Amino acid sequence: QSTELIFELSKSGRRCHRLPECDVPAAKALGELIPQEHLASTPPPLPEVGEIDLIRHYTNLSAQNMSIDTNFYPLGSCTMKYNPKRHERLAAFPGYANLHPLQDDDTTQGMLEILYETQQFLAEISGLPAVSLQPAAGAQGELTALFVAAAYFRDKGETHRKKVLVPDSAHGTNPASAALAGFDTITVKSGTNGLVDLEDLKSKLGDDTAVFMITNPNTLGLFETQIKTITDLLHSKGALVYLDGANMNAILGITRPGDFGADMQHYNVHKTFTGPHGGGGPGSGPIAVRDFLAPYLPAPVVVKDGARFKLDFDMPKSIGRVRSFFGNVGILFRGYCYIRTLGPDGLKQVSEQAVLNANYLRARVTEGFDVPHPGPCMHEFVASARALVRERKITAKDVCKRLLDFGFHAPTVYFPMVVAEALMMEPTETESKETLDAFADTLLKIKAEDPEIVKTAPHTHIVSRPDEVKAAKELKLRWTPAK
Amino acid sequence: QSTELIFELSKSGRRCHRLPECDVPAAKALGELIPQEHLASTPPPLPEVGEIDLIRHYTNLSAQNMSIDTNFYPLGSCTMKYNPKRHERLAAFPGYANLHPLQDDDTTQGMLEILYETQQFLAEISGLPAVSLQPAAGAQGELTALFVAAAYFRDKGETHRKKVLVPDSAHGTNPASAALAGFDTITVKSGTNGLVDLEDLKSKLGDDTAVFMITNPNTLGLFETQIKTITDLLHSKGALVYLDGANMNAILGITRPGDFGADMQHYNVHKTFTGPHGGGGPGSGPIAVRDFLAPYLPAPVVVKDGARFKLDFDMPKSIGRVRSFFGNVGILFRGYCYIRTLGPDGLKQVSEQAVLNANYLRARVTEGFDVPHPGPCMHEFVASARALVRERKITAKDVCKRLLDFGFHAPTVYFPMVVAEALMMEPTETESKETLDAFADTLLKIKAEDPEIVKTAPHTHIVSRPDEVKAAKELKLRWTPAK
Amino acid sequence: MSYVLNTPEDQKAMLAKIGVSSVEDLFANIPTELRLKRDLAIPPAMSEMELQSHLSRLLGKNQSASDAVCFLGGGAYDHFIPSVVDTVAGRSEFYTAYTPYQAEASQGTLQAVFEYQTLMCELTGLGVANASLYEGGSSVTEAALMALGITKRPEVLIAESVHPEYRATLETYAANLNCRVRTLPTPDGFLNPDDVKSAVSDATACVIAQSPNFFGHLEEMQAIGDAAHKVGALFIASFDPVSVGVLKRPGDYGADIAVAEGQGLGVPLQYGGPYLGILACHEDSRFLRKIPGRLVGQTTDRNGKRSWVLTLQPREQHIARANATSNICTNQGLLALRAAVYLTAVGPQGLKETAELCIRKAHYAAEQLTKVPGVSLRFKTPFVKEFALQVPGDAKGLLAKLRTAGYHAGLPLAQWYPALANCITVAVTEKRTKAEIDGLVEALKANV
Amino acid sequence: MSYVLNTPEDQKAMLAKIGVSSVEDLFANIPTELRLKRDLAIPPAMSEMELQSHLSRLLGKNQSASDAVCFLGGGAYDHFIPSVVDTVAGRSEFYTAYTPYQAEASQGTLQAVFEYQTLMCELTGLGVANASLYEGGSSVTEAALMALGITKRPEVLIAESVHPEYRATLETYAANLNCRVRTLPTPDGFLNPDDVKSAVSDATACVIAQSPNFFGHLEEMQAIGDAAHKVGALFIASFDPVSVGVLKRPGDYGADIAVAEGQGLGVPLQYGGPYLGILACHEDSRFLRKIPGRLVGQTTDRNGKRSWVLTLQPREQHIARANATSNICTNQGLLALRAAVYLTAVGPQGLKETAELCIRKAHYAAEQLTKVPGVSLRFKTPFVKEFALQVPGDAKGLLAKLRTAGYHAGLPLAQWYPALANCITVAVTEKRTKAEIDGLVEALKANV
Repeated sequence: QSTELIFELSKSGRRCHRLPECDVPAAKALGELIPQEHLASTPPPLPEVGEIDLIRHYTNLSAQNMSIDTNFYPLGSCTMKYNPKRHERLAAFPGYANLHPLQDDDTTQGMLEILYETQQFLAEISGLPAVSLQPAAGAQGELTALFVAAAYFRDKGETHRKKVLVPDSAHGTNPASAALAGFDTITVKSGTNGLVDLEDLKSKLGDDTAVFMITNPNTLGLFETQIKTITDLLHSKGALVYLDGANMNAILGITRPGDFGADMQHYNVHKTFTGPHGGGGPGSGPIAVRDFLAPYLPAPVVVKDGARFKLDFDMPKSIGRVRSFFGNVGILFRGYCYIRTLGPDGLKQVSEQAVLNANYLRARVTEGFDVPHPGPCMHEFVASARALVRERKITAKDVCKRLLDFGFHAPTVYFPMVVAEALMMEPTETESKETLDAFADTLLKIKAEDPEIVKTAPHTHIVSRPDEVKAAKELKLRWTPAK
Repeated sequence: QSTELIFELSKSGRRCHRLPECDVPAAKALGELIPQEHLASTPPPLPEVGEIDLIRHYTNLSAQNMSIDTNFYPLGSCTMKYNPKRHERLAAFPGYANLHPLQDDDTTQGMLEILYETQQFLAEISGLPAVSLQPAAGAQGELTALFVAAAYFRDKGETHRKKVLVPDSAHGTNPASAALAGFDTITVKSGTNGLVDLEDLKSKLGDDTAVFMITNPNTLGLFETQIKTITDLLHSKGALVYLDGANMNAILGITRPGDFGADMQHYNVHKTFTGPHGGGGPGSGPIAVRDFLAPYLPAPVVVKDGARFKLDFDMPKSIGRVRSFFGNVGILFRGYCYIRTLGPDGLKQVSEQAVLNANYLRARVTEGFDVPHPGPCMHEFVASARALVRERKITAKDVCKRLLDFGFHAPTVYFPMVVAEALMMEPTETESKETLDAFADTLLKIKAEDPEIVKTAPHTHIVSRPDEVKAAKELKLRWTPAK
Repeated sequence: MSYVLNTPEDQKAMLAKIGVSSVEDLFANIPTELRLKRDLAIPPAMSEMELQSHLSRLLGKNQSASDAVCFLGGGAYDHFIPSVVDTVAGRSEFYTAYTPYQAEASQGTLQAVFEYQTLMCELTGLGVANASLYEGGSSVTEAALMALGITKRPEVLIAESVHPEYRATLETYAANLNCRVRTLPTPDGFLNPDDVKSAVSDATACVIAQSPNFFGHLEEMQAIGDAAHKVGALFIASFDPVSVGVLKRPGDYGADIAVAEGQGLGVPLQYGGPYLGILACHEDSRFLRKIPGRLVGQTTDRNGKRSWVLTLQPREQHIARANATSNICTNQGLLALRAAVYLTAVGPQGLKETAELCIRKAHYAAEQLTKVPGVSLRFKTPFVKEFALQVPGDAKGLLAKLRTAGYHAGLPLAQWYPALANCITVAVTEKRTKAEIDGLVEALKANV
Repeated sequence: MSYVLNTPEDQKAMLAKIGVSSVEDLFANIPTELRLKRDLAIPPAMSEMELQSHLSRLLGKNQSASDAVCFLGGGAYDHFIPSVVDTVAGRSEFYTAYTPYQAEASQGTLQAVFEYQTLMCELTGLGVANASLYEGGSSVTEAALMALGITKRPEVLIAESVHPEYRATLETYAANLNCRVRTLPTPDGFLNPDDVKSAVSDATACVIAQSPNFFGHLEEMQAIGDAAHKVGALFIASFDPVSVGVLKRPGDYGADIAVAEGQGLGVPLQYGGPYLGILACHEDSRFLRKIPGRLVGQTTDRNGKRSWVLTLQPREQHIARANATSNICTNQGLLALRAAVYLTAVGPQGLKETAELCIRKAHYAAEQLTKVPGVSLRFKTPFVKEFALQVPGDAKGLLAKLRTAGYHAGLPLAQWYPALANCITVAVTEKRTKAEIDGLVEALKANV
């Protein structure tokens, strides 16, 4: 199929969408309504194509993607679980899809009830009672939580707390968010067991520590067994513990961040609660915090006033807004549908089976690859292609590319950085044993393949190994017409 | 991707759809409500899969199809034009999708208005005033028209009219429908110019002739220039003329069957008026007839009674029903949307541009292929690969298979039978000059290719030249579990 | 407005290549006197926005099964359609493809139809199913035509309790052929096997019965079939594909050909069509030679790979022409796909639960409704998800009042069975809740 | 109920392979005292049918823009969404894919984003656009952070007529950084360029203005930008992407960074999100080093074939960590796709006509509404599709009455601008018909 850009398909005079005739009096020239100085001489040079061109172009483009609906997608740390189709049907109901964000609460009582319950569900699942649904994504959730922490310390007069501690295995968003919230980031080392090095943590912890950001289970897929010791330690210094909730899929109904000492956490509703990832977004990153942090949350939150729900803006200590309007409601809505579908048993089953699948896949993968940290793992694990590099000059990246040829999306590669040639795999609970076996069999097969085939893979996709260096050097970020 | 059958993915205990608990009293065993003798011991052995299995299976299956939305589909006689997306959105509106066929007319006034207008539009476009929307497909439309003709002749006491004349270039449904309506079929020859051989027609026409079934433009894409002479001739013998409306896309707003002497015609709403073809159906085959045939149409039709619309069953001479319920309303609904979108100018433009596209493609194709009949053609034309067989041992079928490798669906092949090695091409008005050129360039390129490559094509599809003889000989029409 | 792509420049270049000077020249073969000299008298073009408003307004005049609680049946049922069905049927590679004549470019459709055929065999307990027909009435009719062809006998016997519109369809087709259709009366709401025994003869090609029948009640299918077989006639069973989640299948009680309306398997009500005609029969060469419509068969490609093609095409009209087994060209491909996805989604357990919920709710409804004074079950035989009620007074008037109260309460039977003047059928699917049933009962109480 | 596939037999086999005896064993690393000893207190599971009924009931309590005629704006507009937008965004290969880190498996998404970036350049008249941000407020905020980084100056000036929620967002972010935000008052509904001239200094990193502004009225963007540039500050323009069908683009009047809420480009209202943050800027290495979010770049693959990849990733958080230009990880990929399809569907002529229809209808509405006694335009400056009205008496009470009459008539401004106590903004898109506008006028007459 064609890989022409839509601009290259354009021909002057073709049209897809048409507008009705103007039905209000249109005797006046536009220049009489809008002063000429504001008017452009021509509209922007958008492409001109027919409806069939548009549909063929994008339909054929879509076929160039791997996706959950077409392939196993064991991308570690991304929780690529199945996205239920019922959510898409329900989110298209006009009573939701056509709801304006600034309508009066009297006209949105159904919506507010859904959002109120969503707040309650997220509070219950985390064990942290106060929830803000406003953050648009996980990274913004983290940032919002740090804003809350900063506001809390300012309010307490502890503005000297300028440091945020982050394990070396953390997601990059953690230090980036800390910086954006005005904190200095201090990295805490992991031990050889993959867990936080308690001694290193102690050595870096001080009266200037504001927050410790911890991912638990961590990015190696390991539960931080000393988590209570760690959180107690932080609290003893008056600091707060922030939980990166990216890995909540491992612990739903099993253990709660609030119960193991976290003061704040975010959720990735698009990971744990099946908002579709959309090729990179939208996400939704609500946060849950302890009671004493509730006053600082972004406004508004949904409250229940008798039988009536309303948006509460009356939060004088609030950090303010982190975005316009209520939040990424479309994703929250799907999360609500998911939680209502599963109920308490279903949610717990999610984590149990996600962990079972990960351990099974781990057992299969260890037949041919190093997995540096001891099991059992939680919902994901990190293998290493170190030996393969040494013995056969095949890198983790090569393995990933070759997997594509067999119809499997690649694992997350070269993350976390504490493992050389890392291959991070998260199968999720929605995959079957058959799929895990087919994937593991393929991994083992690739290991034994002619290295040349592996190093030049993929061979069955529309492109193979695009040159990233060239992309960055000869920067071309938009199409321009040929002269 | 996997080509496993859904049955092969089944594992006992897996489930996709779940039902709610029973909310009415369920104390009694089922056998107390339904006598045991009627009950099965187990439900049918349907496949057991999870939702992700189901979605991946069918999504990946869909990718094994060519379709209008992904490829140029110049299948002659099938009018594979673009299917507007707005129709799909509108047909899903609950006010239509959830309408029960046996609701009282008081609750379906909007629907009846749409159907009433559709009847009127089809009458106007054909120049034949009485319309039945009941037939489910073109073939059933033909048959219904022949039932109407038979009823008419019975009513007139002319039961000796047992013969239906059909040109040798006609669609196979014509003689098949004639036989099913109890008529004997007589074939009329085409002349070397591709048109009905008037002398042959005269020689076969007699007092026993009931109906002449003519396709105009005919299946060679030619307008029967002597159509008026032909229809006058038939009428002079007291016979009726039936128009096969498969090729209406060539003459919308340009000439009308009623005006050139047809007494009855069917429409393929899924061809001319963009009902999606659905991988082979559903179609919709309404018929339009002259006033004197109206009493024989299937009941009910929609009538307007003051401001109210109603289904009229009071048609004592009606042939009866040809199916249950009103008709393939979903396709009629899309046809209605299409006609309302285009209006009179748009419809005429359809035929003008369909004919322009066909003639342009014809001109391009004649650069390398015989086109036995002189131009201009109407909306389609028939080329021949005769010379290619002779010179390079490449058949029409080989050319078709090789086209698939280049992302083009094949033309209709070996039809009509009056042209050897026929390649019948209908580009439709919704394709661009660029697409026609790319297709013609490819055809010419294939002509010059290494015959071995062409004769073993396709090379880029999931399968290549399935063995049809084996399929028919070792008949396997269903999956059976391995022992 | 149209979906045309050619710009004026394109047209100029194309005309030049063709060698004519205007589009008008291309129509030179149509004699001037036959040309339409005016615009078509249809309303002017509408933009998408206008069309959408226009249809919202028109459809807003309907009171659909989303606007009132639906207890209507009569061959079309308000069953729940899982979202996965819409998702799959909405793949444009399925719905914008044509008949799979080019097998290599159509393996998706072909495999889906092969799976559909298999699923229909599993639902019916028979060996072969075709790729679908238009709807229930076509299935009954085509099955009868098959039987006439197979047995070479002239008479079709059909129970009066078969869907009246299926019977009407059969009669229309039969009117033009050398055969006769006799309707066997069912005054008590079922076909008495003894009546079948006395009606059959060696002229009988087939006996057609439906269970659950048009009233929703069960027939003694085994006995009816036995009576047919005794004289060498075929037994054609019209059945409800959802009901076989718990009921015996046509193949289990001896049907030779099973037919059904497949709408209940994931097809929207959409005012009666497109629906899905199911037809399955014995795997027997006598039957295979006469089976109408398309068939997909398994084979291997030139590399030995399993693949699928349309097969036994010599039966079909585009090859056999006047000698075809049927004039059918299109199947209902997209609806067959919906049915396949539906059955895959529900699985054996889900079909069983669906059927059982229907039965339980229908019986609860019958129990509660017949407590209303003057309301009684019209027939004594067992029923599944639909049943016939005798109501006091004018049934049509009563139903109109119940519509005002928000209920599509049932179908007045008199239009098809004049003898059943004040009777209605009430259908109860798994979608109906206890609250909705209780609501109907209250509304009925208030209006009788 | 869950979407889990493992059967009890699967689980047994898997546990055996792992070498543990129960799933519970896999959680051994979670100390017992940290385990939740009870079920989560959330409601029990629901089947799809129940969930659908439940949500139908809840959503039925809302009075959406389908239930009442919508004249609400304030940064989210009831524009028409062509069906092709839903069709493309409904392709599951798009919506169930992840961030395109594996380029070969993601060319569909990558090419679509590259096209989106190009379209944003065309809409803004600037050289570079990113792959999108969360929404309008994030775009304003990230643009301000860019300006702070580029100019290394500490002060952001922002007009009071910029969307108040964008300003609030900026203030939240700024509160934790070494910078200050000053709001320039707009008592007459627009930012006076003279006020900008007096406010700017060599501490000014940027001036942010919005046109059409929150009231729907136009600003003198060229003059505001000139004033900013005079002191070496950047000029950040927040614009309406639909309006540039007829209005000058940010690049045309000298903006250095253009930002917008992209909801109007084919994104449903859906109660405020997900929406689409647009950000474009000069193609200049100073800007490129600081641009936040993802970028897709063109390159060639190992066979020389044109292809697309995520590029300049060293700016981003997953590589730069604490030194990243922004903490943003997700873009709004699916919404960027919607915007790209929308703009491709409307094309230049369609965008122009849409913008013009909005303008004409808004002016007609303003003309008719201000004929109602006591109702007047609050500001004198030109407006586009939205305008501020002074109404007699209590604005909120009046709006409530109009809702009862079937109109979402406007937004009460006092919640954001206490000085505008009895003022509302009324937005009129191309979807509003003359009949709807006239209806609102009548309803207003009846209620003032």
